[in-house]
Amino acid sequence: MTATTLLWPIVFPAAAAIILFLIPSRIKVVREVLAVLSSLVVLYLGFSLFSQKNLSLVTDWLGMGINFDLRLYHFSSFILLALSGFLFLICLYSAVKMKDHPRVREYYGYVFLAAAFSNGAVLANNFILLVFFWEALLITTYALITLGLKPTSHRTAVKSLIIGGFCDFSMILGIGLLWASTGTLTMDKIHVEPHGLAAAAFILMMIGAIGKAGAMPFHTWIPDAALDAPVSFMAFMPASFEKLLGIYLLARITLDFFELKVGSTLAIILMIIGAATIVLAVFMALIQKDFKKLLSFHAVSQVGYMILGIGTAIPIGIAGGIFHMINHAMYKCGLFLSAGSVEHRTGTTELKKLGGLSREMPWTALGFTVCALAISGVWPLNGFVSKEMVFHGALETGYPIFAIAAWVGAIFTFASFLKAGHSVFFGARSTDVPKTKESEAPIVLPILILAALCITFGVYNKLPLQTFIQPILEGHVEAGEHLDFTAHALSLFNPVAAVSILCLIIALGIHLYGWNRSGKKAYLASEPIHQLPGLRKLYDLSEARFFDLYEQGVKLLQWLSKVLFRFIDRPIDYLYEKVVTAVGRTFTGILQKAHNGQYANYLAWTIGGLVVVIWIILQLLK
Amino acid sequence: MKVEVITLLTIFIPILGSLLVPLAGAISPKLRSFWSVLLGGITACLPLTLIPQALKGGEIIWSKSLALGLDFILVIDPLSIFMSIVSSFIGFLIIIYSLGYIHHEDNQNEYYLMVILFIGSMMGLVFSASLVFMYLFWEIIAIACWRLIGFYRQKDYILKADKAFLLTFGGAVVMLLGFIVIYEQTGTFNLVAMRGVAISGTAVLLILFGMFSKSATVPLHTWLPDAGVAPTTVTALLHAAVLVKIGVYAYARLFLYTFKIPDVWQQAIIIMAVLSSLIAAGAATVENDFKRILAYSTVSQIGYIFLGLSVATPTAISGSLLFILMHGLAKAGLFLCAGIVLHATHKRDIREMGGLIKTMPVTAISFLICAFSVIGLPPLGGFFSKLLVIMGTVQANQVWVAALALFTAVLTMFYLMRVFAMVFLGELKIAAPEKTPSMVGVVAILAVLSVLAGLFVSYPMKLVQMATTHISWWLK
Amino acid sequence: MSNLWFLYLFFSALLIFIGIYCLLTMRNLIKLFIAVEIISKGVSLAIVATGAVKNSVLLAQSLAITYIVVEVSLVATALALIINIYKKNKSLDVRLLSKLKG
Amino acid sequence: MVFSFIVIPLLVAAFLPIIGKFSKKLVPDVLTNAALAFLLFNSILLVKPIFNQGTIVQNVNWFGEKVNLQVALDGFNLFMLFTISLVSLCISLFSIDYLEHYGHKANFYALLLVMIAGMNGLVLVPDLFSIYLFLEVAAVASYALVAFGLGYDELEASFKYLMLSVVASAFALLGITILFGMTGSLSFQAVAQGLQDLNARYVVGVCVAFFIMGFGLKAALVPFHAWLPDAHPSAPAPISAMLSGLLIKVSGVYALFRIIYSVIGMTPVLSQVLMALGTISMVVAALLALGQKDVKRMLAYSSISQVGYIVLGLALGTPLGIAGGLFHLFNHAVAKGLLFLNSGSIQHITGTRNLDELGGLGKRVPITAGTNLVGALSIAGVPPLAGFWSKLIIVIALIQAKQFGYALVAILASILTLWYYLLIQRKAFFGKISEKWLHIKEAPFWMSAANVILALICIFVGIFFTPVFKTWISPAAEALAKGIQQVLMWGI
Amino acid sequence: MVIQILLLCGLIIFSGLAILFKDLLKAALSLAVASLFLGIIFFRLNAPYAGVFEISVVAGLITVLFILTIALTKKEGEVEEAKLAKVVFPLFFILFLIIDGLVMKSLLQKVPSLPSGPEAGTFGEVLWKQRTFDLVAQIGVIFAGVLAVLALFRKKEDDKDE
Repeated sequence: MTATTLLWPIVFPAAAAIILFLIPSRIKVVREVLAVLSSLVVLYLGFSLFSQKNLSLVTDWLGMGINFDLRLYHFSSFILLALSGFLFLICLYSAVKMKDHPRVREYYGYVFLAAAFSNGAVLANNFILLVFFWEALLITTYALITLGLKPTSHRTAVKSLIIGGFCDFSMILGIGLLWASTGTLTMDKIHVEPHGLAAAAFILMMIGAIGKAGAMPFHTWIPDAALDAPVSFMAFMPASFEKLLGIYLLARITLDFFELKVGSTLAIILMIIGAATIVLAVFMALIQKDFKKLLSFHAVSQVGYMILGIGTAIPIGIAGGIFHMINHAMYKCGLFLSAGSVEHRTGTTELKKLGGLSREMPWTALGFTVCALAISGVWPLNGFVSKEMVFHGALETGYPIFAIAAWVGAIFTFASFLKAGHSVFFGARSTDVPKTKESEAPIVLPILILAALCITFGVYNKLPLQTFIQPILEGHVEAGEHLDFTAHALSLFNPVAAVSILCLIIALGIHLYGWNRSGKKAYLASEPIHQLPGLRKLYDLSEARFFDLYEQGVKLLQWLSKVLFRFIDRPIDYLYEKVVTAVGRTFTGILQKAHNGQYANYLAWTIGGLVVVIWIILQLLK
Repeated sequence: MKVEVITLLTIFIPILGSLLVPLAGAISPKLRSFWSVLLGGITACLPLTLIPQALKGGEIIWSKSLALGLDFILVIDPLSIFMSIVSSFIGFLIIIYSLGYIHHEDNQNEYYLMVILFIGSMMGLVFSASLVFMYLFWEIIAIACWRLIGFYRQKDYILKADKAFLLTFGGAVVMLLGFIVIYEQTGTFNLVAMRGVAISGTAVLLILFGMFSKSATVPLHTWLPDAGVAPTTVTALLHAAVLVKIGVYAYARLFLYTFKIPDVWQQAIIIMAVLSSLIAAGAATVENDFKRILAYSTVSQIGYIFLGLSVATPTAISGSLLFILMHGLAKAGLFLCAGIVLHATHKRDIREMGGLIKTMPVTAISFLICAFSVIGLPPLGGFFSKLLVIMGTVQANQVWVAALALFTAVLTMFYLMRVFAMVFLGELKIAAPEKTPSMVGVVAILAVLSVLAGLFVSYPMKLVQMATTHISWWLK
Repeated sequence: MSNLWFLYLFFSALLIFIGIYCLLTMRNLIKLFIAVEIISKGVSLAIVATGAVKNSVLLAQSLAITYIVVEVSLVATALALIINIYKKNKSLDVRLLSKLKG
Repeated sequence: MVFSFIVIPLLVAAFLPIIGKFSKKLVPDVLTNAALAFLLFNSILLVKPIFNQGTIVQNVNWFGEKVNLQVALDGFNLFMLFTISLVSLCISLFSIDYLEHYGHKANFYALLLVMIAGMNGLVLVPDLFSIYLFLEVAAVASYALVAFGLGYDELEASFKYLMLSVVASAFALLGITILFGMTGSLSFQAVAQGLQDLNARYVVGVCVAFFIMGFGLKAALVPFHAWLPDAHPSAPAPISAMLSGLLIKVSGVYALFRIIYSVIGMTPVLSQVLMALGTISMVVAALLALGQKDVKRMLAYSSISQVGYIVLGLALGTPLGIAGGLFHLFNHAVAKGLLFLNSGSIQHITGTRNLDELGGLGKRVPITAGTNLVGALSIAGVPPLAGFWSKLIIVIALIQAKQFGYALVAILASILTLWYYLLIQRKAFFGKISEKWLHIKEAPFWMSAANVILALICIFVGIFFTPVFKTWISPAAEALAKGIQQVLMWGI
Repeated sequence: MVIQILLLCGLIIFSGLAILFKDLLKAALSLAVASLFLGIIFFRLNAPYAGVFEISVVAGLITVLFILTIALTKKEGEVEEAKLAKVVFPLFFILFLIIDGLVMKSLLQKVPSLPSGPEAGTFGEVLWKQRTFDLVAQIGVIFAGVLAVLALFRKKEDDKDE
């Protein structure tokens, strides 16, 4: 295998995108088949590259140290493999789910383009190249959201674009600072201590990374997109691809580019962001009445764990964060897909209208249940493992508050999934939806695959931890530090795990209490918390998007624009249009008045002029 | 052919040929169209033959001595070749677009005459290495613009044309004063001979008047939004491709390639540029007139170009030069899209439009692509230029300026998406079909070029690199 | 010798003053032109006196005669103008001649 | 050969009234134009000798005896002669069609020729008193020509013009008399020589003040300008062109600066005063022009403003400044001649000169509109037209002399200039055509021809400015610049 | 010398009267008398030809022209002059007289002039040989005057648009 092979994961999906885009809308089956086949090819590429560690391709691009520089090593090959896996699952799923979509042509085009850009971003070994692919994803995200075809789709798409743009521009600034201070753009040559400007660079680049991952406060487009975008998009981008990319970059920032010290200010900032994201998003998720929206808030909340884990800067925490990333991608993808499956059959995702679908859609229900338990951190699923690692990491930093926040998150995660599962698949059969049946195999299959993976990664956690995660951390730990996290990862018998299990029990209690209080209506199980006096107000405000930084930011932008326009631009124009003219006209008017046509007047000027000239000349001659 | 001959032909074929346009028009409109396209085509092709020379680097000087030392001097170097290629090519596209856009209006003779004269003078300006002749071509362009802005002959349109002419003329004569101050210091108008001369702050200030007024930079920018009364082809030509780049080019030619300016002024220009960018972006967000928004957007983007040139790191300079190309393509595309929309709906207020994507899909997609390019999203061309400018700015330790510039980029995204949403999405208010193929075709070509320029950015970048190393010779 | 020159210049200045005073204050067109005549008298007095004082009276004489010819020409033109104005205006008031202004 | 410039016009003028009895139009047309064409030809023929020798001295033998008709022709004279011949030929061409209105062509031409003879004489004579006399020749003819239409405006304007310029020239003559009294002679050389030997700076200062008033009134420097905006617009268009294009420059600027450079000598004091006057004229008149509704009145104010430029350049006293001033003099003569003729075309076409009534004529009368544009842009100093170069040279000269303030004002005034010319363009030509003028026709052949010739000159001088500058302007400027060294600097 | 001064005073007085007379005819006649005085002054200054010209042309011809004009415009030629103008005239006159006197006195002996020898030749020689250009110009001026009068008094019927 030569270095040019590295181009394939980028070029092939891009070419596939173009071909799929060019197939006329009339032709039906060919497109789906081609798409699945292409994704299989990509998956193959992923596997084959995974087996090839350490390849790199450097060619001249823009000059000035901006090279077209691709590098494959253990971390990127791992992410590449994960990405291609998800691409395959999504294609499989979309083959049925999206086949009647009016703009299906564009859909596949964007999906494969996104895959190409993501692969490029992962492989890039030059910051500019990274930004190129990274930011290009904004366009595919934008385009895919508009495919939701809802009236508000475009608004949400723009929202994602602007938020993403903001984050990416921050990253660009950070990269600029890094470039200015190190003089190179090659990623594997950079390793600096985050002091002074470098610290600013760290924060700016971090914003780019967590913005892509969808952490607070850059998450607000995701819940909107849950309703406005196609559900496969939700599984595709926010649930899997963007998390993989964002956390990948965050990990690289903290591990490679900067020397992040345990408990340093920057680490604490990261942890605060992580903890806040966990808690706040989960509280929002808890009260949602829409299946997809609920999931979307969890997609945000879980990012918190990853950031928290990485922010600990302790090997186990970092490993937990990264492991959580891949785990989350799996189960959240599975969850969205199962929500999509429900929507596919019933046409709705409102919790209120659904209920008791487990009998008609058993496989979907099974997949959902596994994934939901995984996300809630139930032993022995993968979510449990990664969360435990994060808890350990957080405790080791000496700031137990972050662990507590994570546990609080765990409580309400489980509570909200109990509510969701209860109201969708279990409980009484709802009368609002007609009788239905299980979705087609291409829809169910990905869900089940993901569920199976969740179990596998949980039970055989050694496998992923040793194959994927450990190599990443090698070289970043001090000599002698053990890298075998499996030892206490799956152990139920330590205090940390005990607290986690306690949390699950509390969550169960909360759900049952709420369910009882709300007249055995599962979808109202969160109402007692929703209606708590202090919280109620906050919830209302956040429903009104008061806490949405984007909405406030847009208001600010509009206000600022008005100020700039009214108080700078218009006055300048007024100066030219009115003031200059008026001054001119005033002088002209005075002079014209003076020319009154009277001969004596004119003669007086002449004689007066003579006198003045004589006087001046005589004065000057003195 | 020798390089000098090609250059002279590039300048004088369109200038002299334009004078024959009315004659051709008197014979038949077909002949006129043919003649105009031919002239445009020749002008677009000739500079392409200079590319090998540009890639070779170095410069060729040709001069003809005239009275009082006001010599006519041409400089053929990568910078001038790059500028000439960009301007003449976009000019050519606009002539083609005009065939459809303008074909049932009055005064077509004058229109084509002025457009081609404009392009020819632009070539002259770009290749001139004498301050006086730069100014001379500068003003010929102003005359052409004035006639073109007032093309529709409405009373208030002509007022705007006069405003534009007066403001740019005013700026330019003040600039001329600056040139003369320099002449007084050095005793020559020859730019090549003056290389490396340190000039006074007064001269810089005076010259800036000219550059800022021509390139519509705050606070001398307000003529540009008003000039939107011109036919859209003209605004595209004026705003996007050529006219506003003149000031920028002059900056590169004078303040980078030739003179050394005081540091205080350099810093001041940096700040003015970024503020201009921000203010115009703000105005663009508030405006509701389609073309005015685009015009303000131009003002805003020009701020970036000035920013890149004024921070004067190689990265930023090459970013700015690339910006000239990318912004030229994308903004011309945006304006021409606007032209199609306005031509079809006869409305200018975006609040009265909506849902046009249904009736004019190609236009809408082209608009979106060009808008993304202007915003600076990859893989479109605009990404690289903006990125390099920002990077260069950071390299020059102007972190806050870079941050402000990026903030402006967010604002840009905001208002351009607003325009797109209001014009092309939502409820269909006026069902207007797309017009002639030549118009839609040109728009589509520009959109495709924006994409290609991004994907194959390394090719124009080679030229830009040559130009950058050429003009930043003092870095060695 | 030159004292004498200043005596004549003194008187010619007086004549010019009288003329200008009249031009500035009077309103009748003919009166105004009489004032012009007075001024030109002042000038021709100065010319001749200068010549006489500076020993070049022959030259001064020829200048004065030439000047008188010019004067006649002017008078003819001016009076023709005045008559024409009178025909249009039915008045000789100079204040009425202010249609052109601004 | 040189005398033909005075004699031929006078001779033709003498015969014209008689011929006019027999042939009302054709013969006067042909005769006048032929005479003027001959003069132009003549002036071109003189270029080479002047270029080679610098000065030509010619004498005339009158009845076998040598009389004082000695002419010393230098670059400056020749340049003025050429300008006069060129512009006046175009003007007389224009008159062929334009004068159909007025009738009495023969009389008109005769007066025109007398005026031209007066100007040529003024330019040729090297004698103070003769300058005054020829000035009066041109002036008397111009009074009559201004009033030629015999309308109310014409008479009023002519009367004010006459009464003001009579006073002014009386003062000029008084100044001449005083110089005569001090030096005992009148010829330039002798007076200059005499002044060198005397130390009489105060008296000479007063004399210069008289000249500034006397000739400045002819040149219409503010505050001596008041007659011009009345007289120039009222006259028939060719005469307006003549007055604005030539008379104010010959009897005002030429006379003043000839005396200053060749007799008194340019000193810093004078330079300061004249530059101040020039600048004031420039600005004040430009502002006044902004407020005008009448095309010709606006042009008249513009003349004052441009004379300000010329004076500014000439008064600067550096060789480059002189060259710029002279070049601007020529360019302004051509362009302003063009614009006044053009306004005549407008009046001929539409019957009005009021800008508020005009509108959008450009579409129907492209030649008139185009030539007007060329003239306007040339005067405003927009490249590549002729006016640009002259203003450029003036400003360069100002900067070289460290007169930054004046340079700035000159530059800003050119913006004002463009502003009011754009006003004409906007209100008269550029714009939607109003109903009223839908059926107008382009001006007759000779009118258009004259316009086109002058416009072409504006363009060609702009493009081929080097040969023009080298042939005409440099020798003239050199001739004047000699005055800087030649003459004693009194009162430094 | 005394006679000369008296004559000059007469010149001033009649000039003053010429502007002060309300009746234009009297004013014109005063002007003629002033010209007469001037002519005599010329005569006494050894300038006989100038004197003759002054008396015959100015006092004669020009006065005739004035009287003709006055006659032609008699009907409505009355113009109410400002009262103040005549009243304050003496005041200004005396003021100017004093200033004039002071200026001239201060100039006495101050103004240098070149010494000049006696003039050679006769009046005719001077006029014809030295001032030939003036003669040409005189012809021009006369032409101009004549043509001007012709133009201003041309017959109306020839005018097309008038």
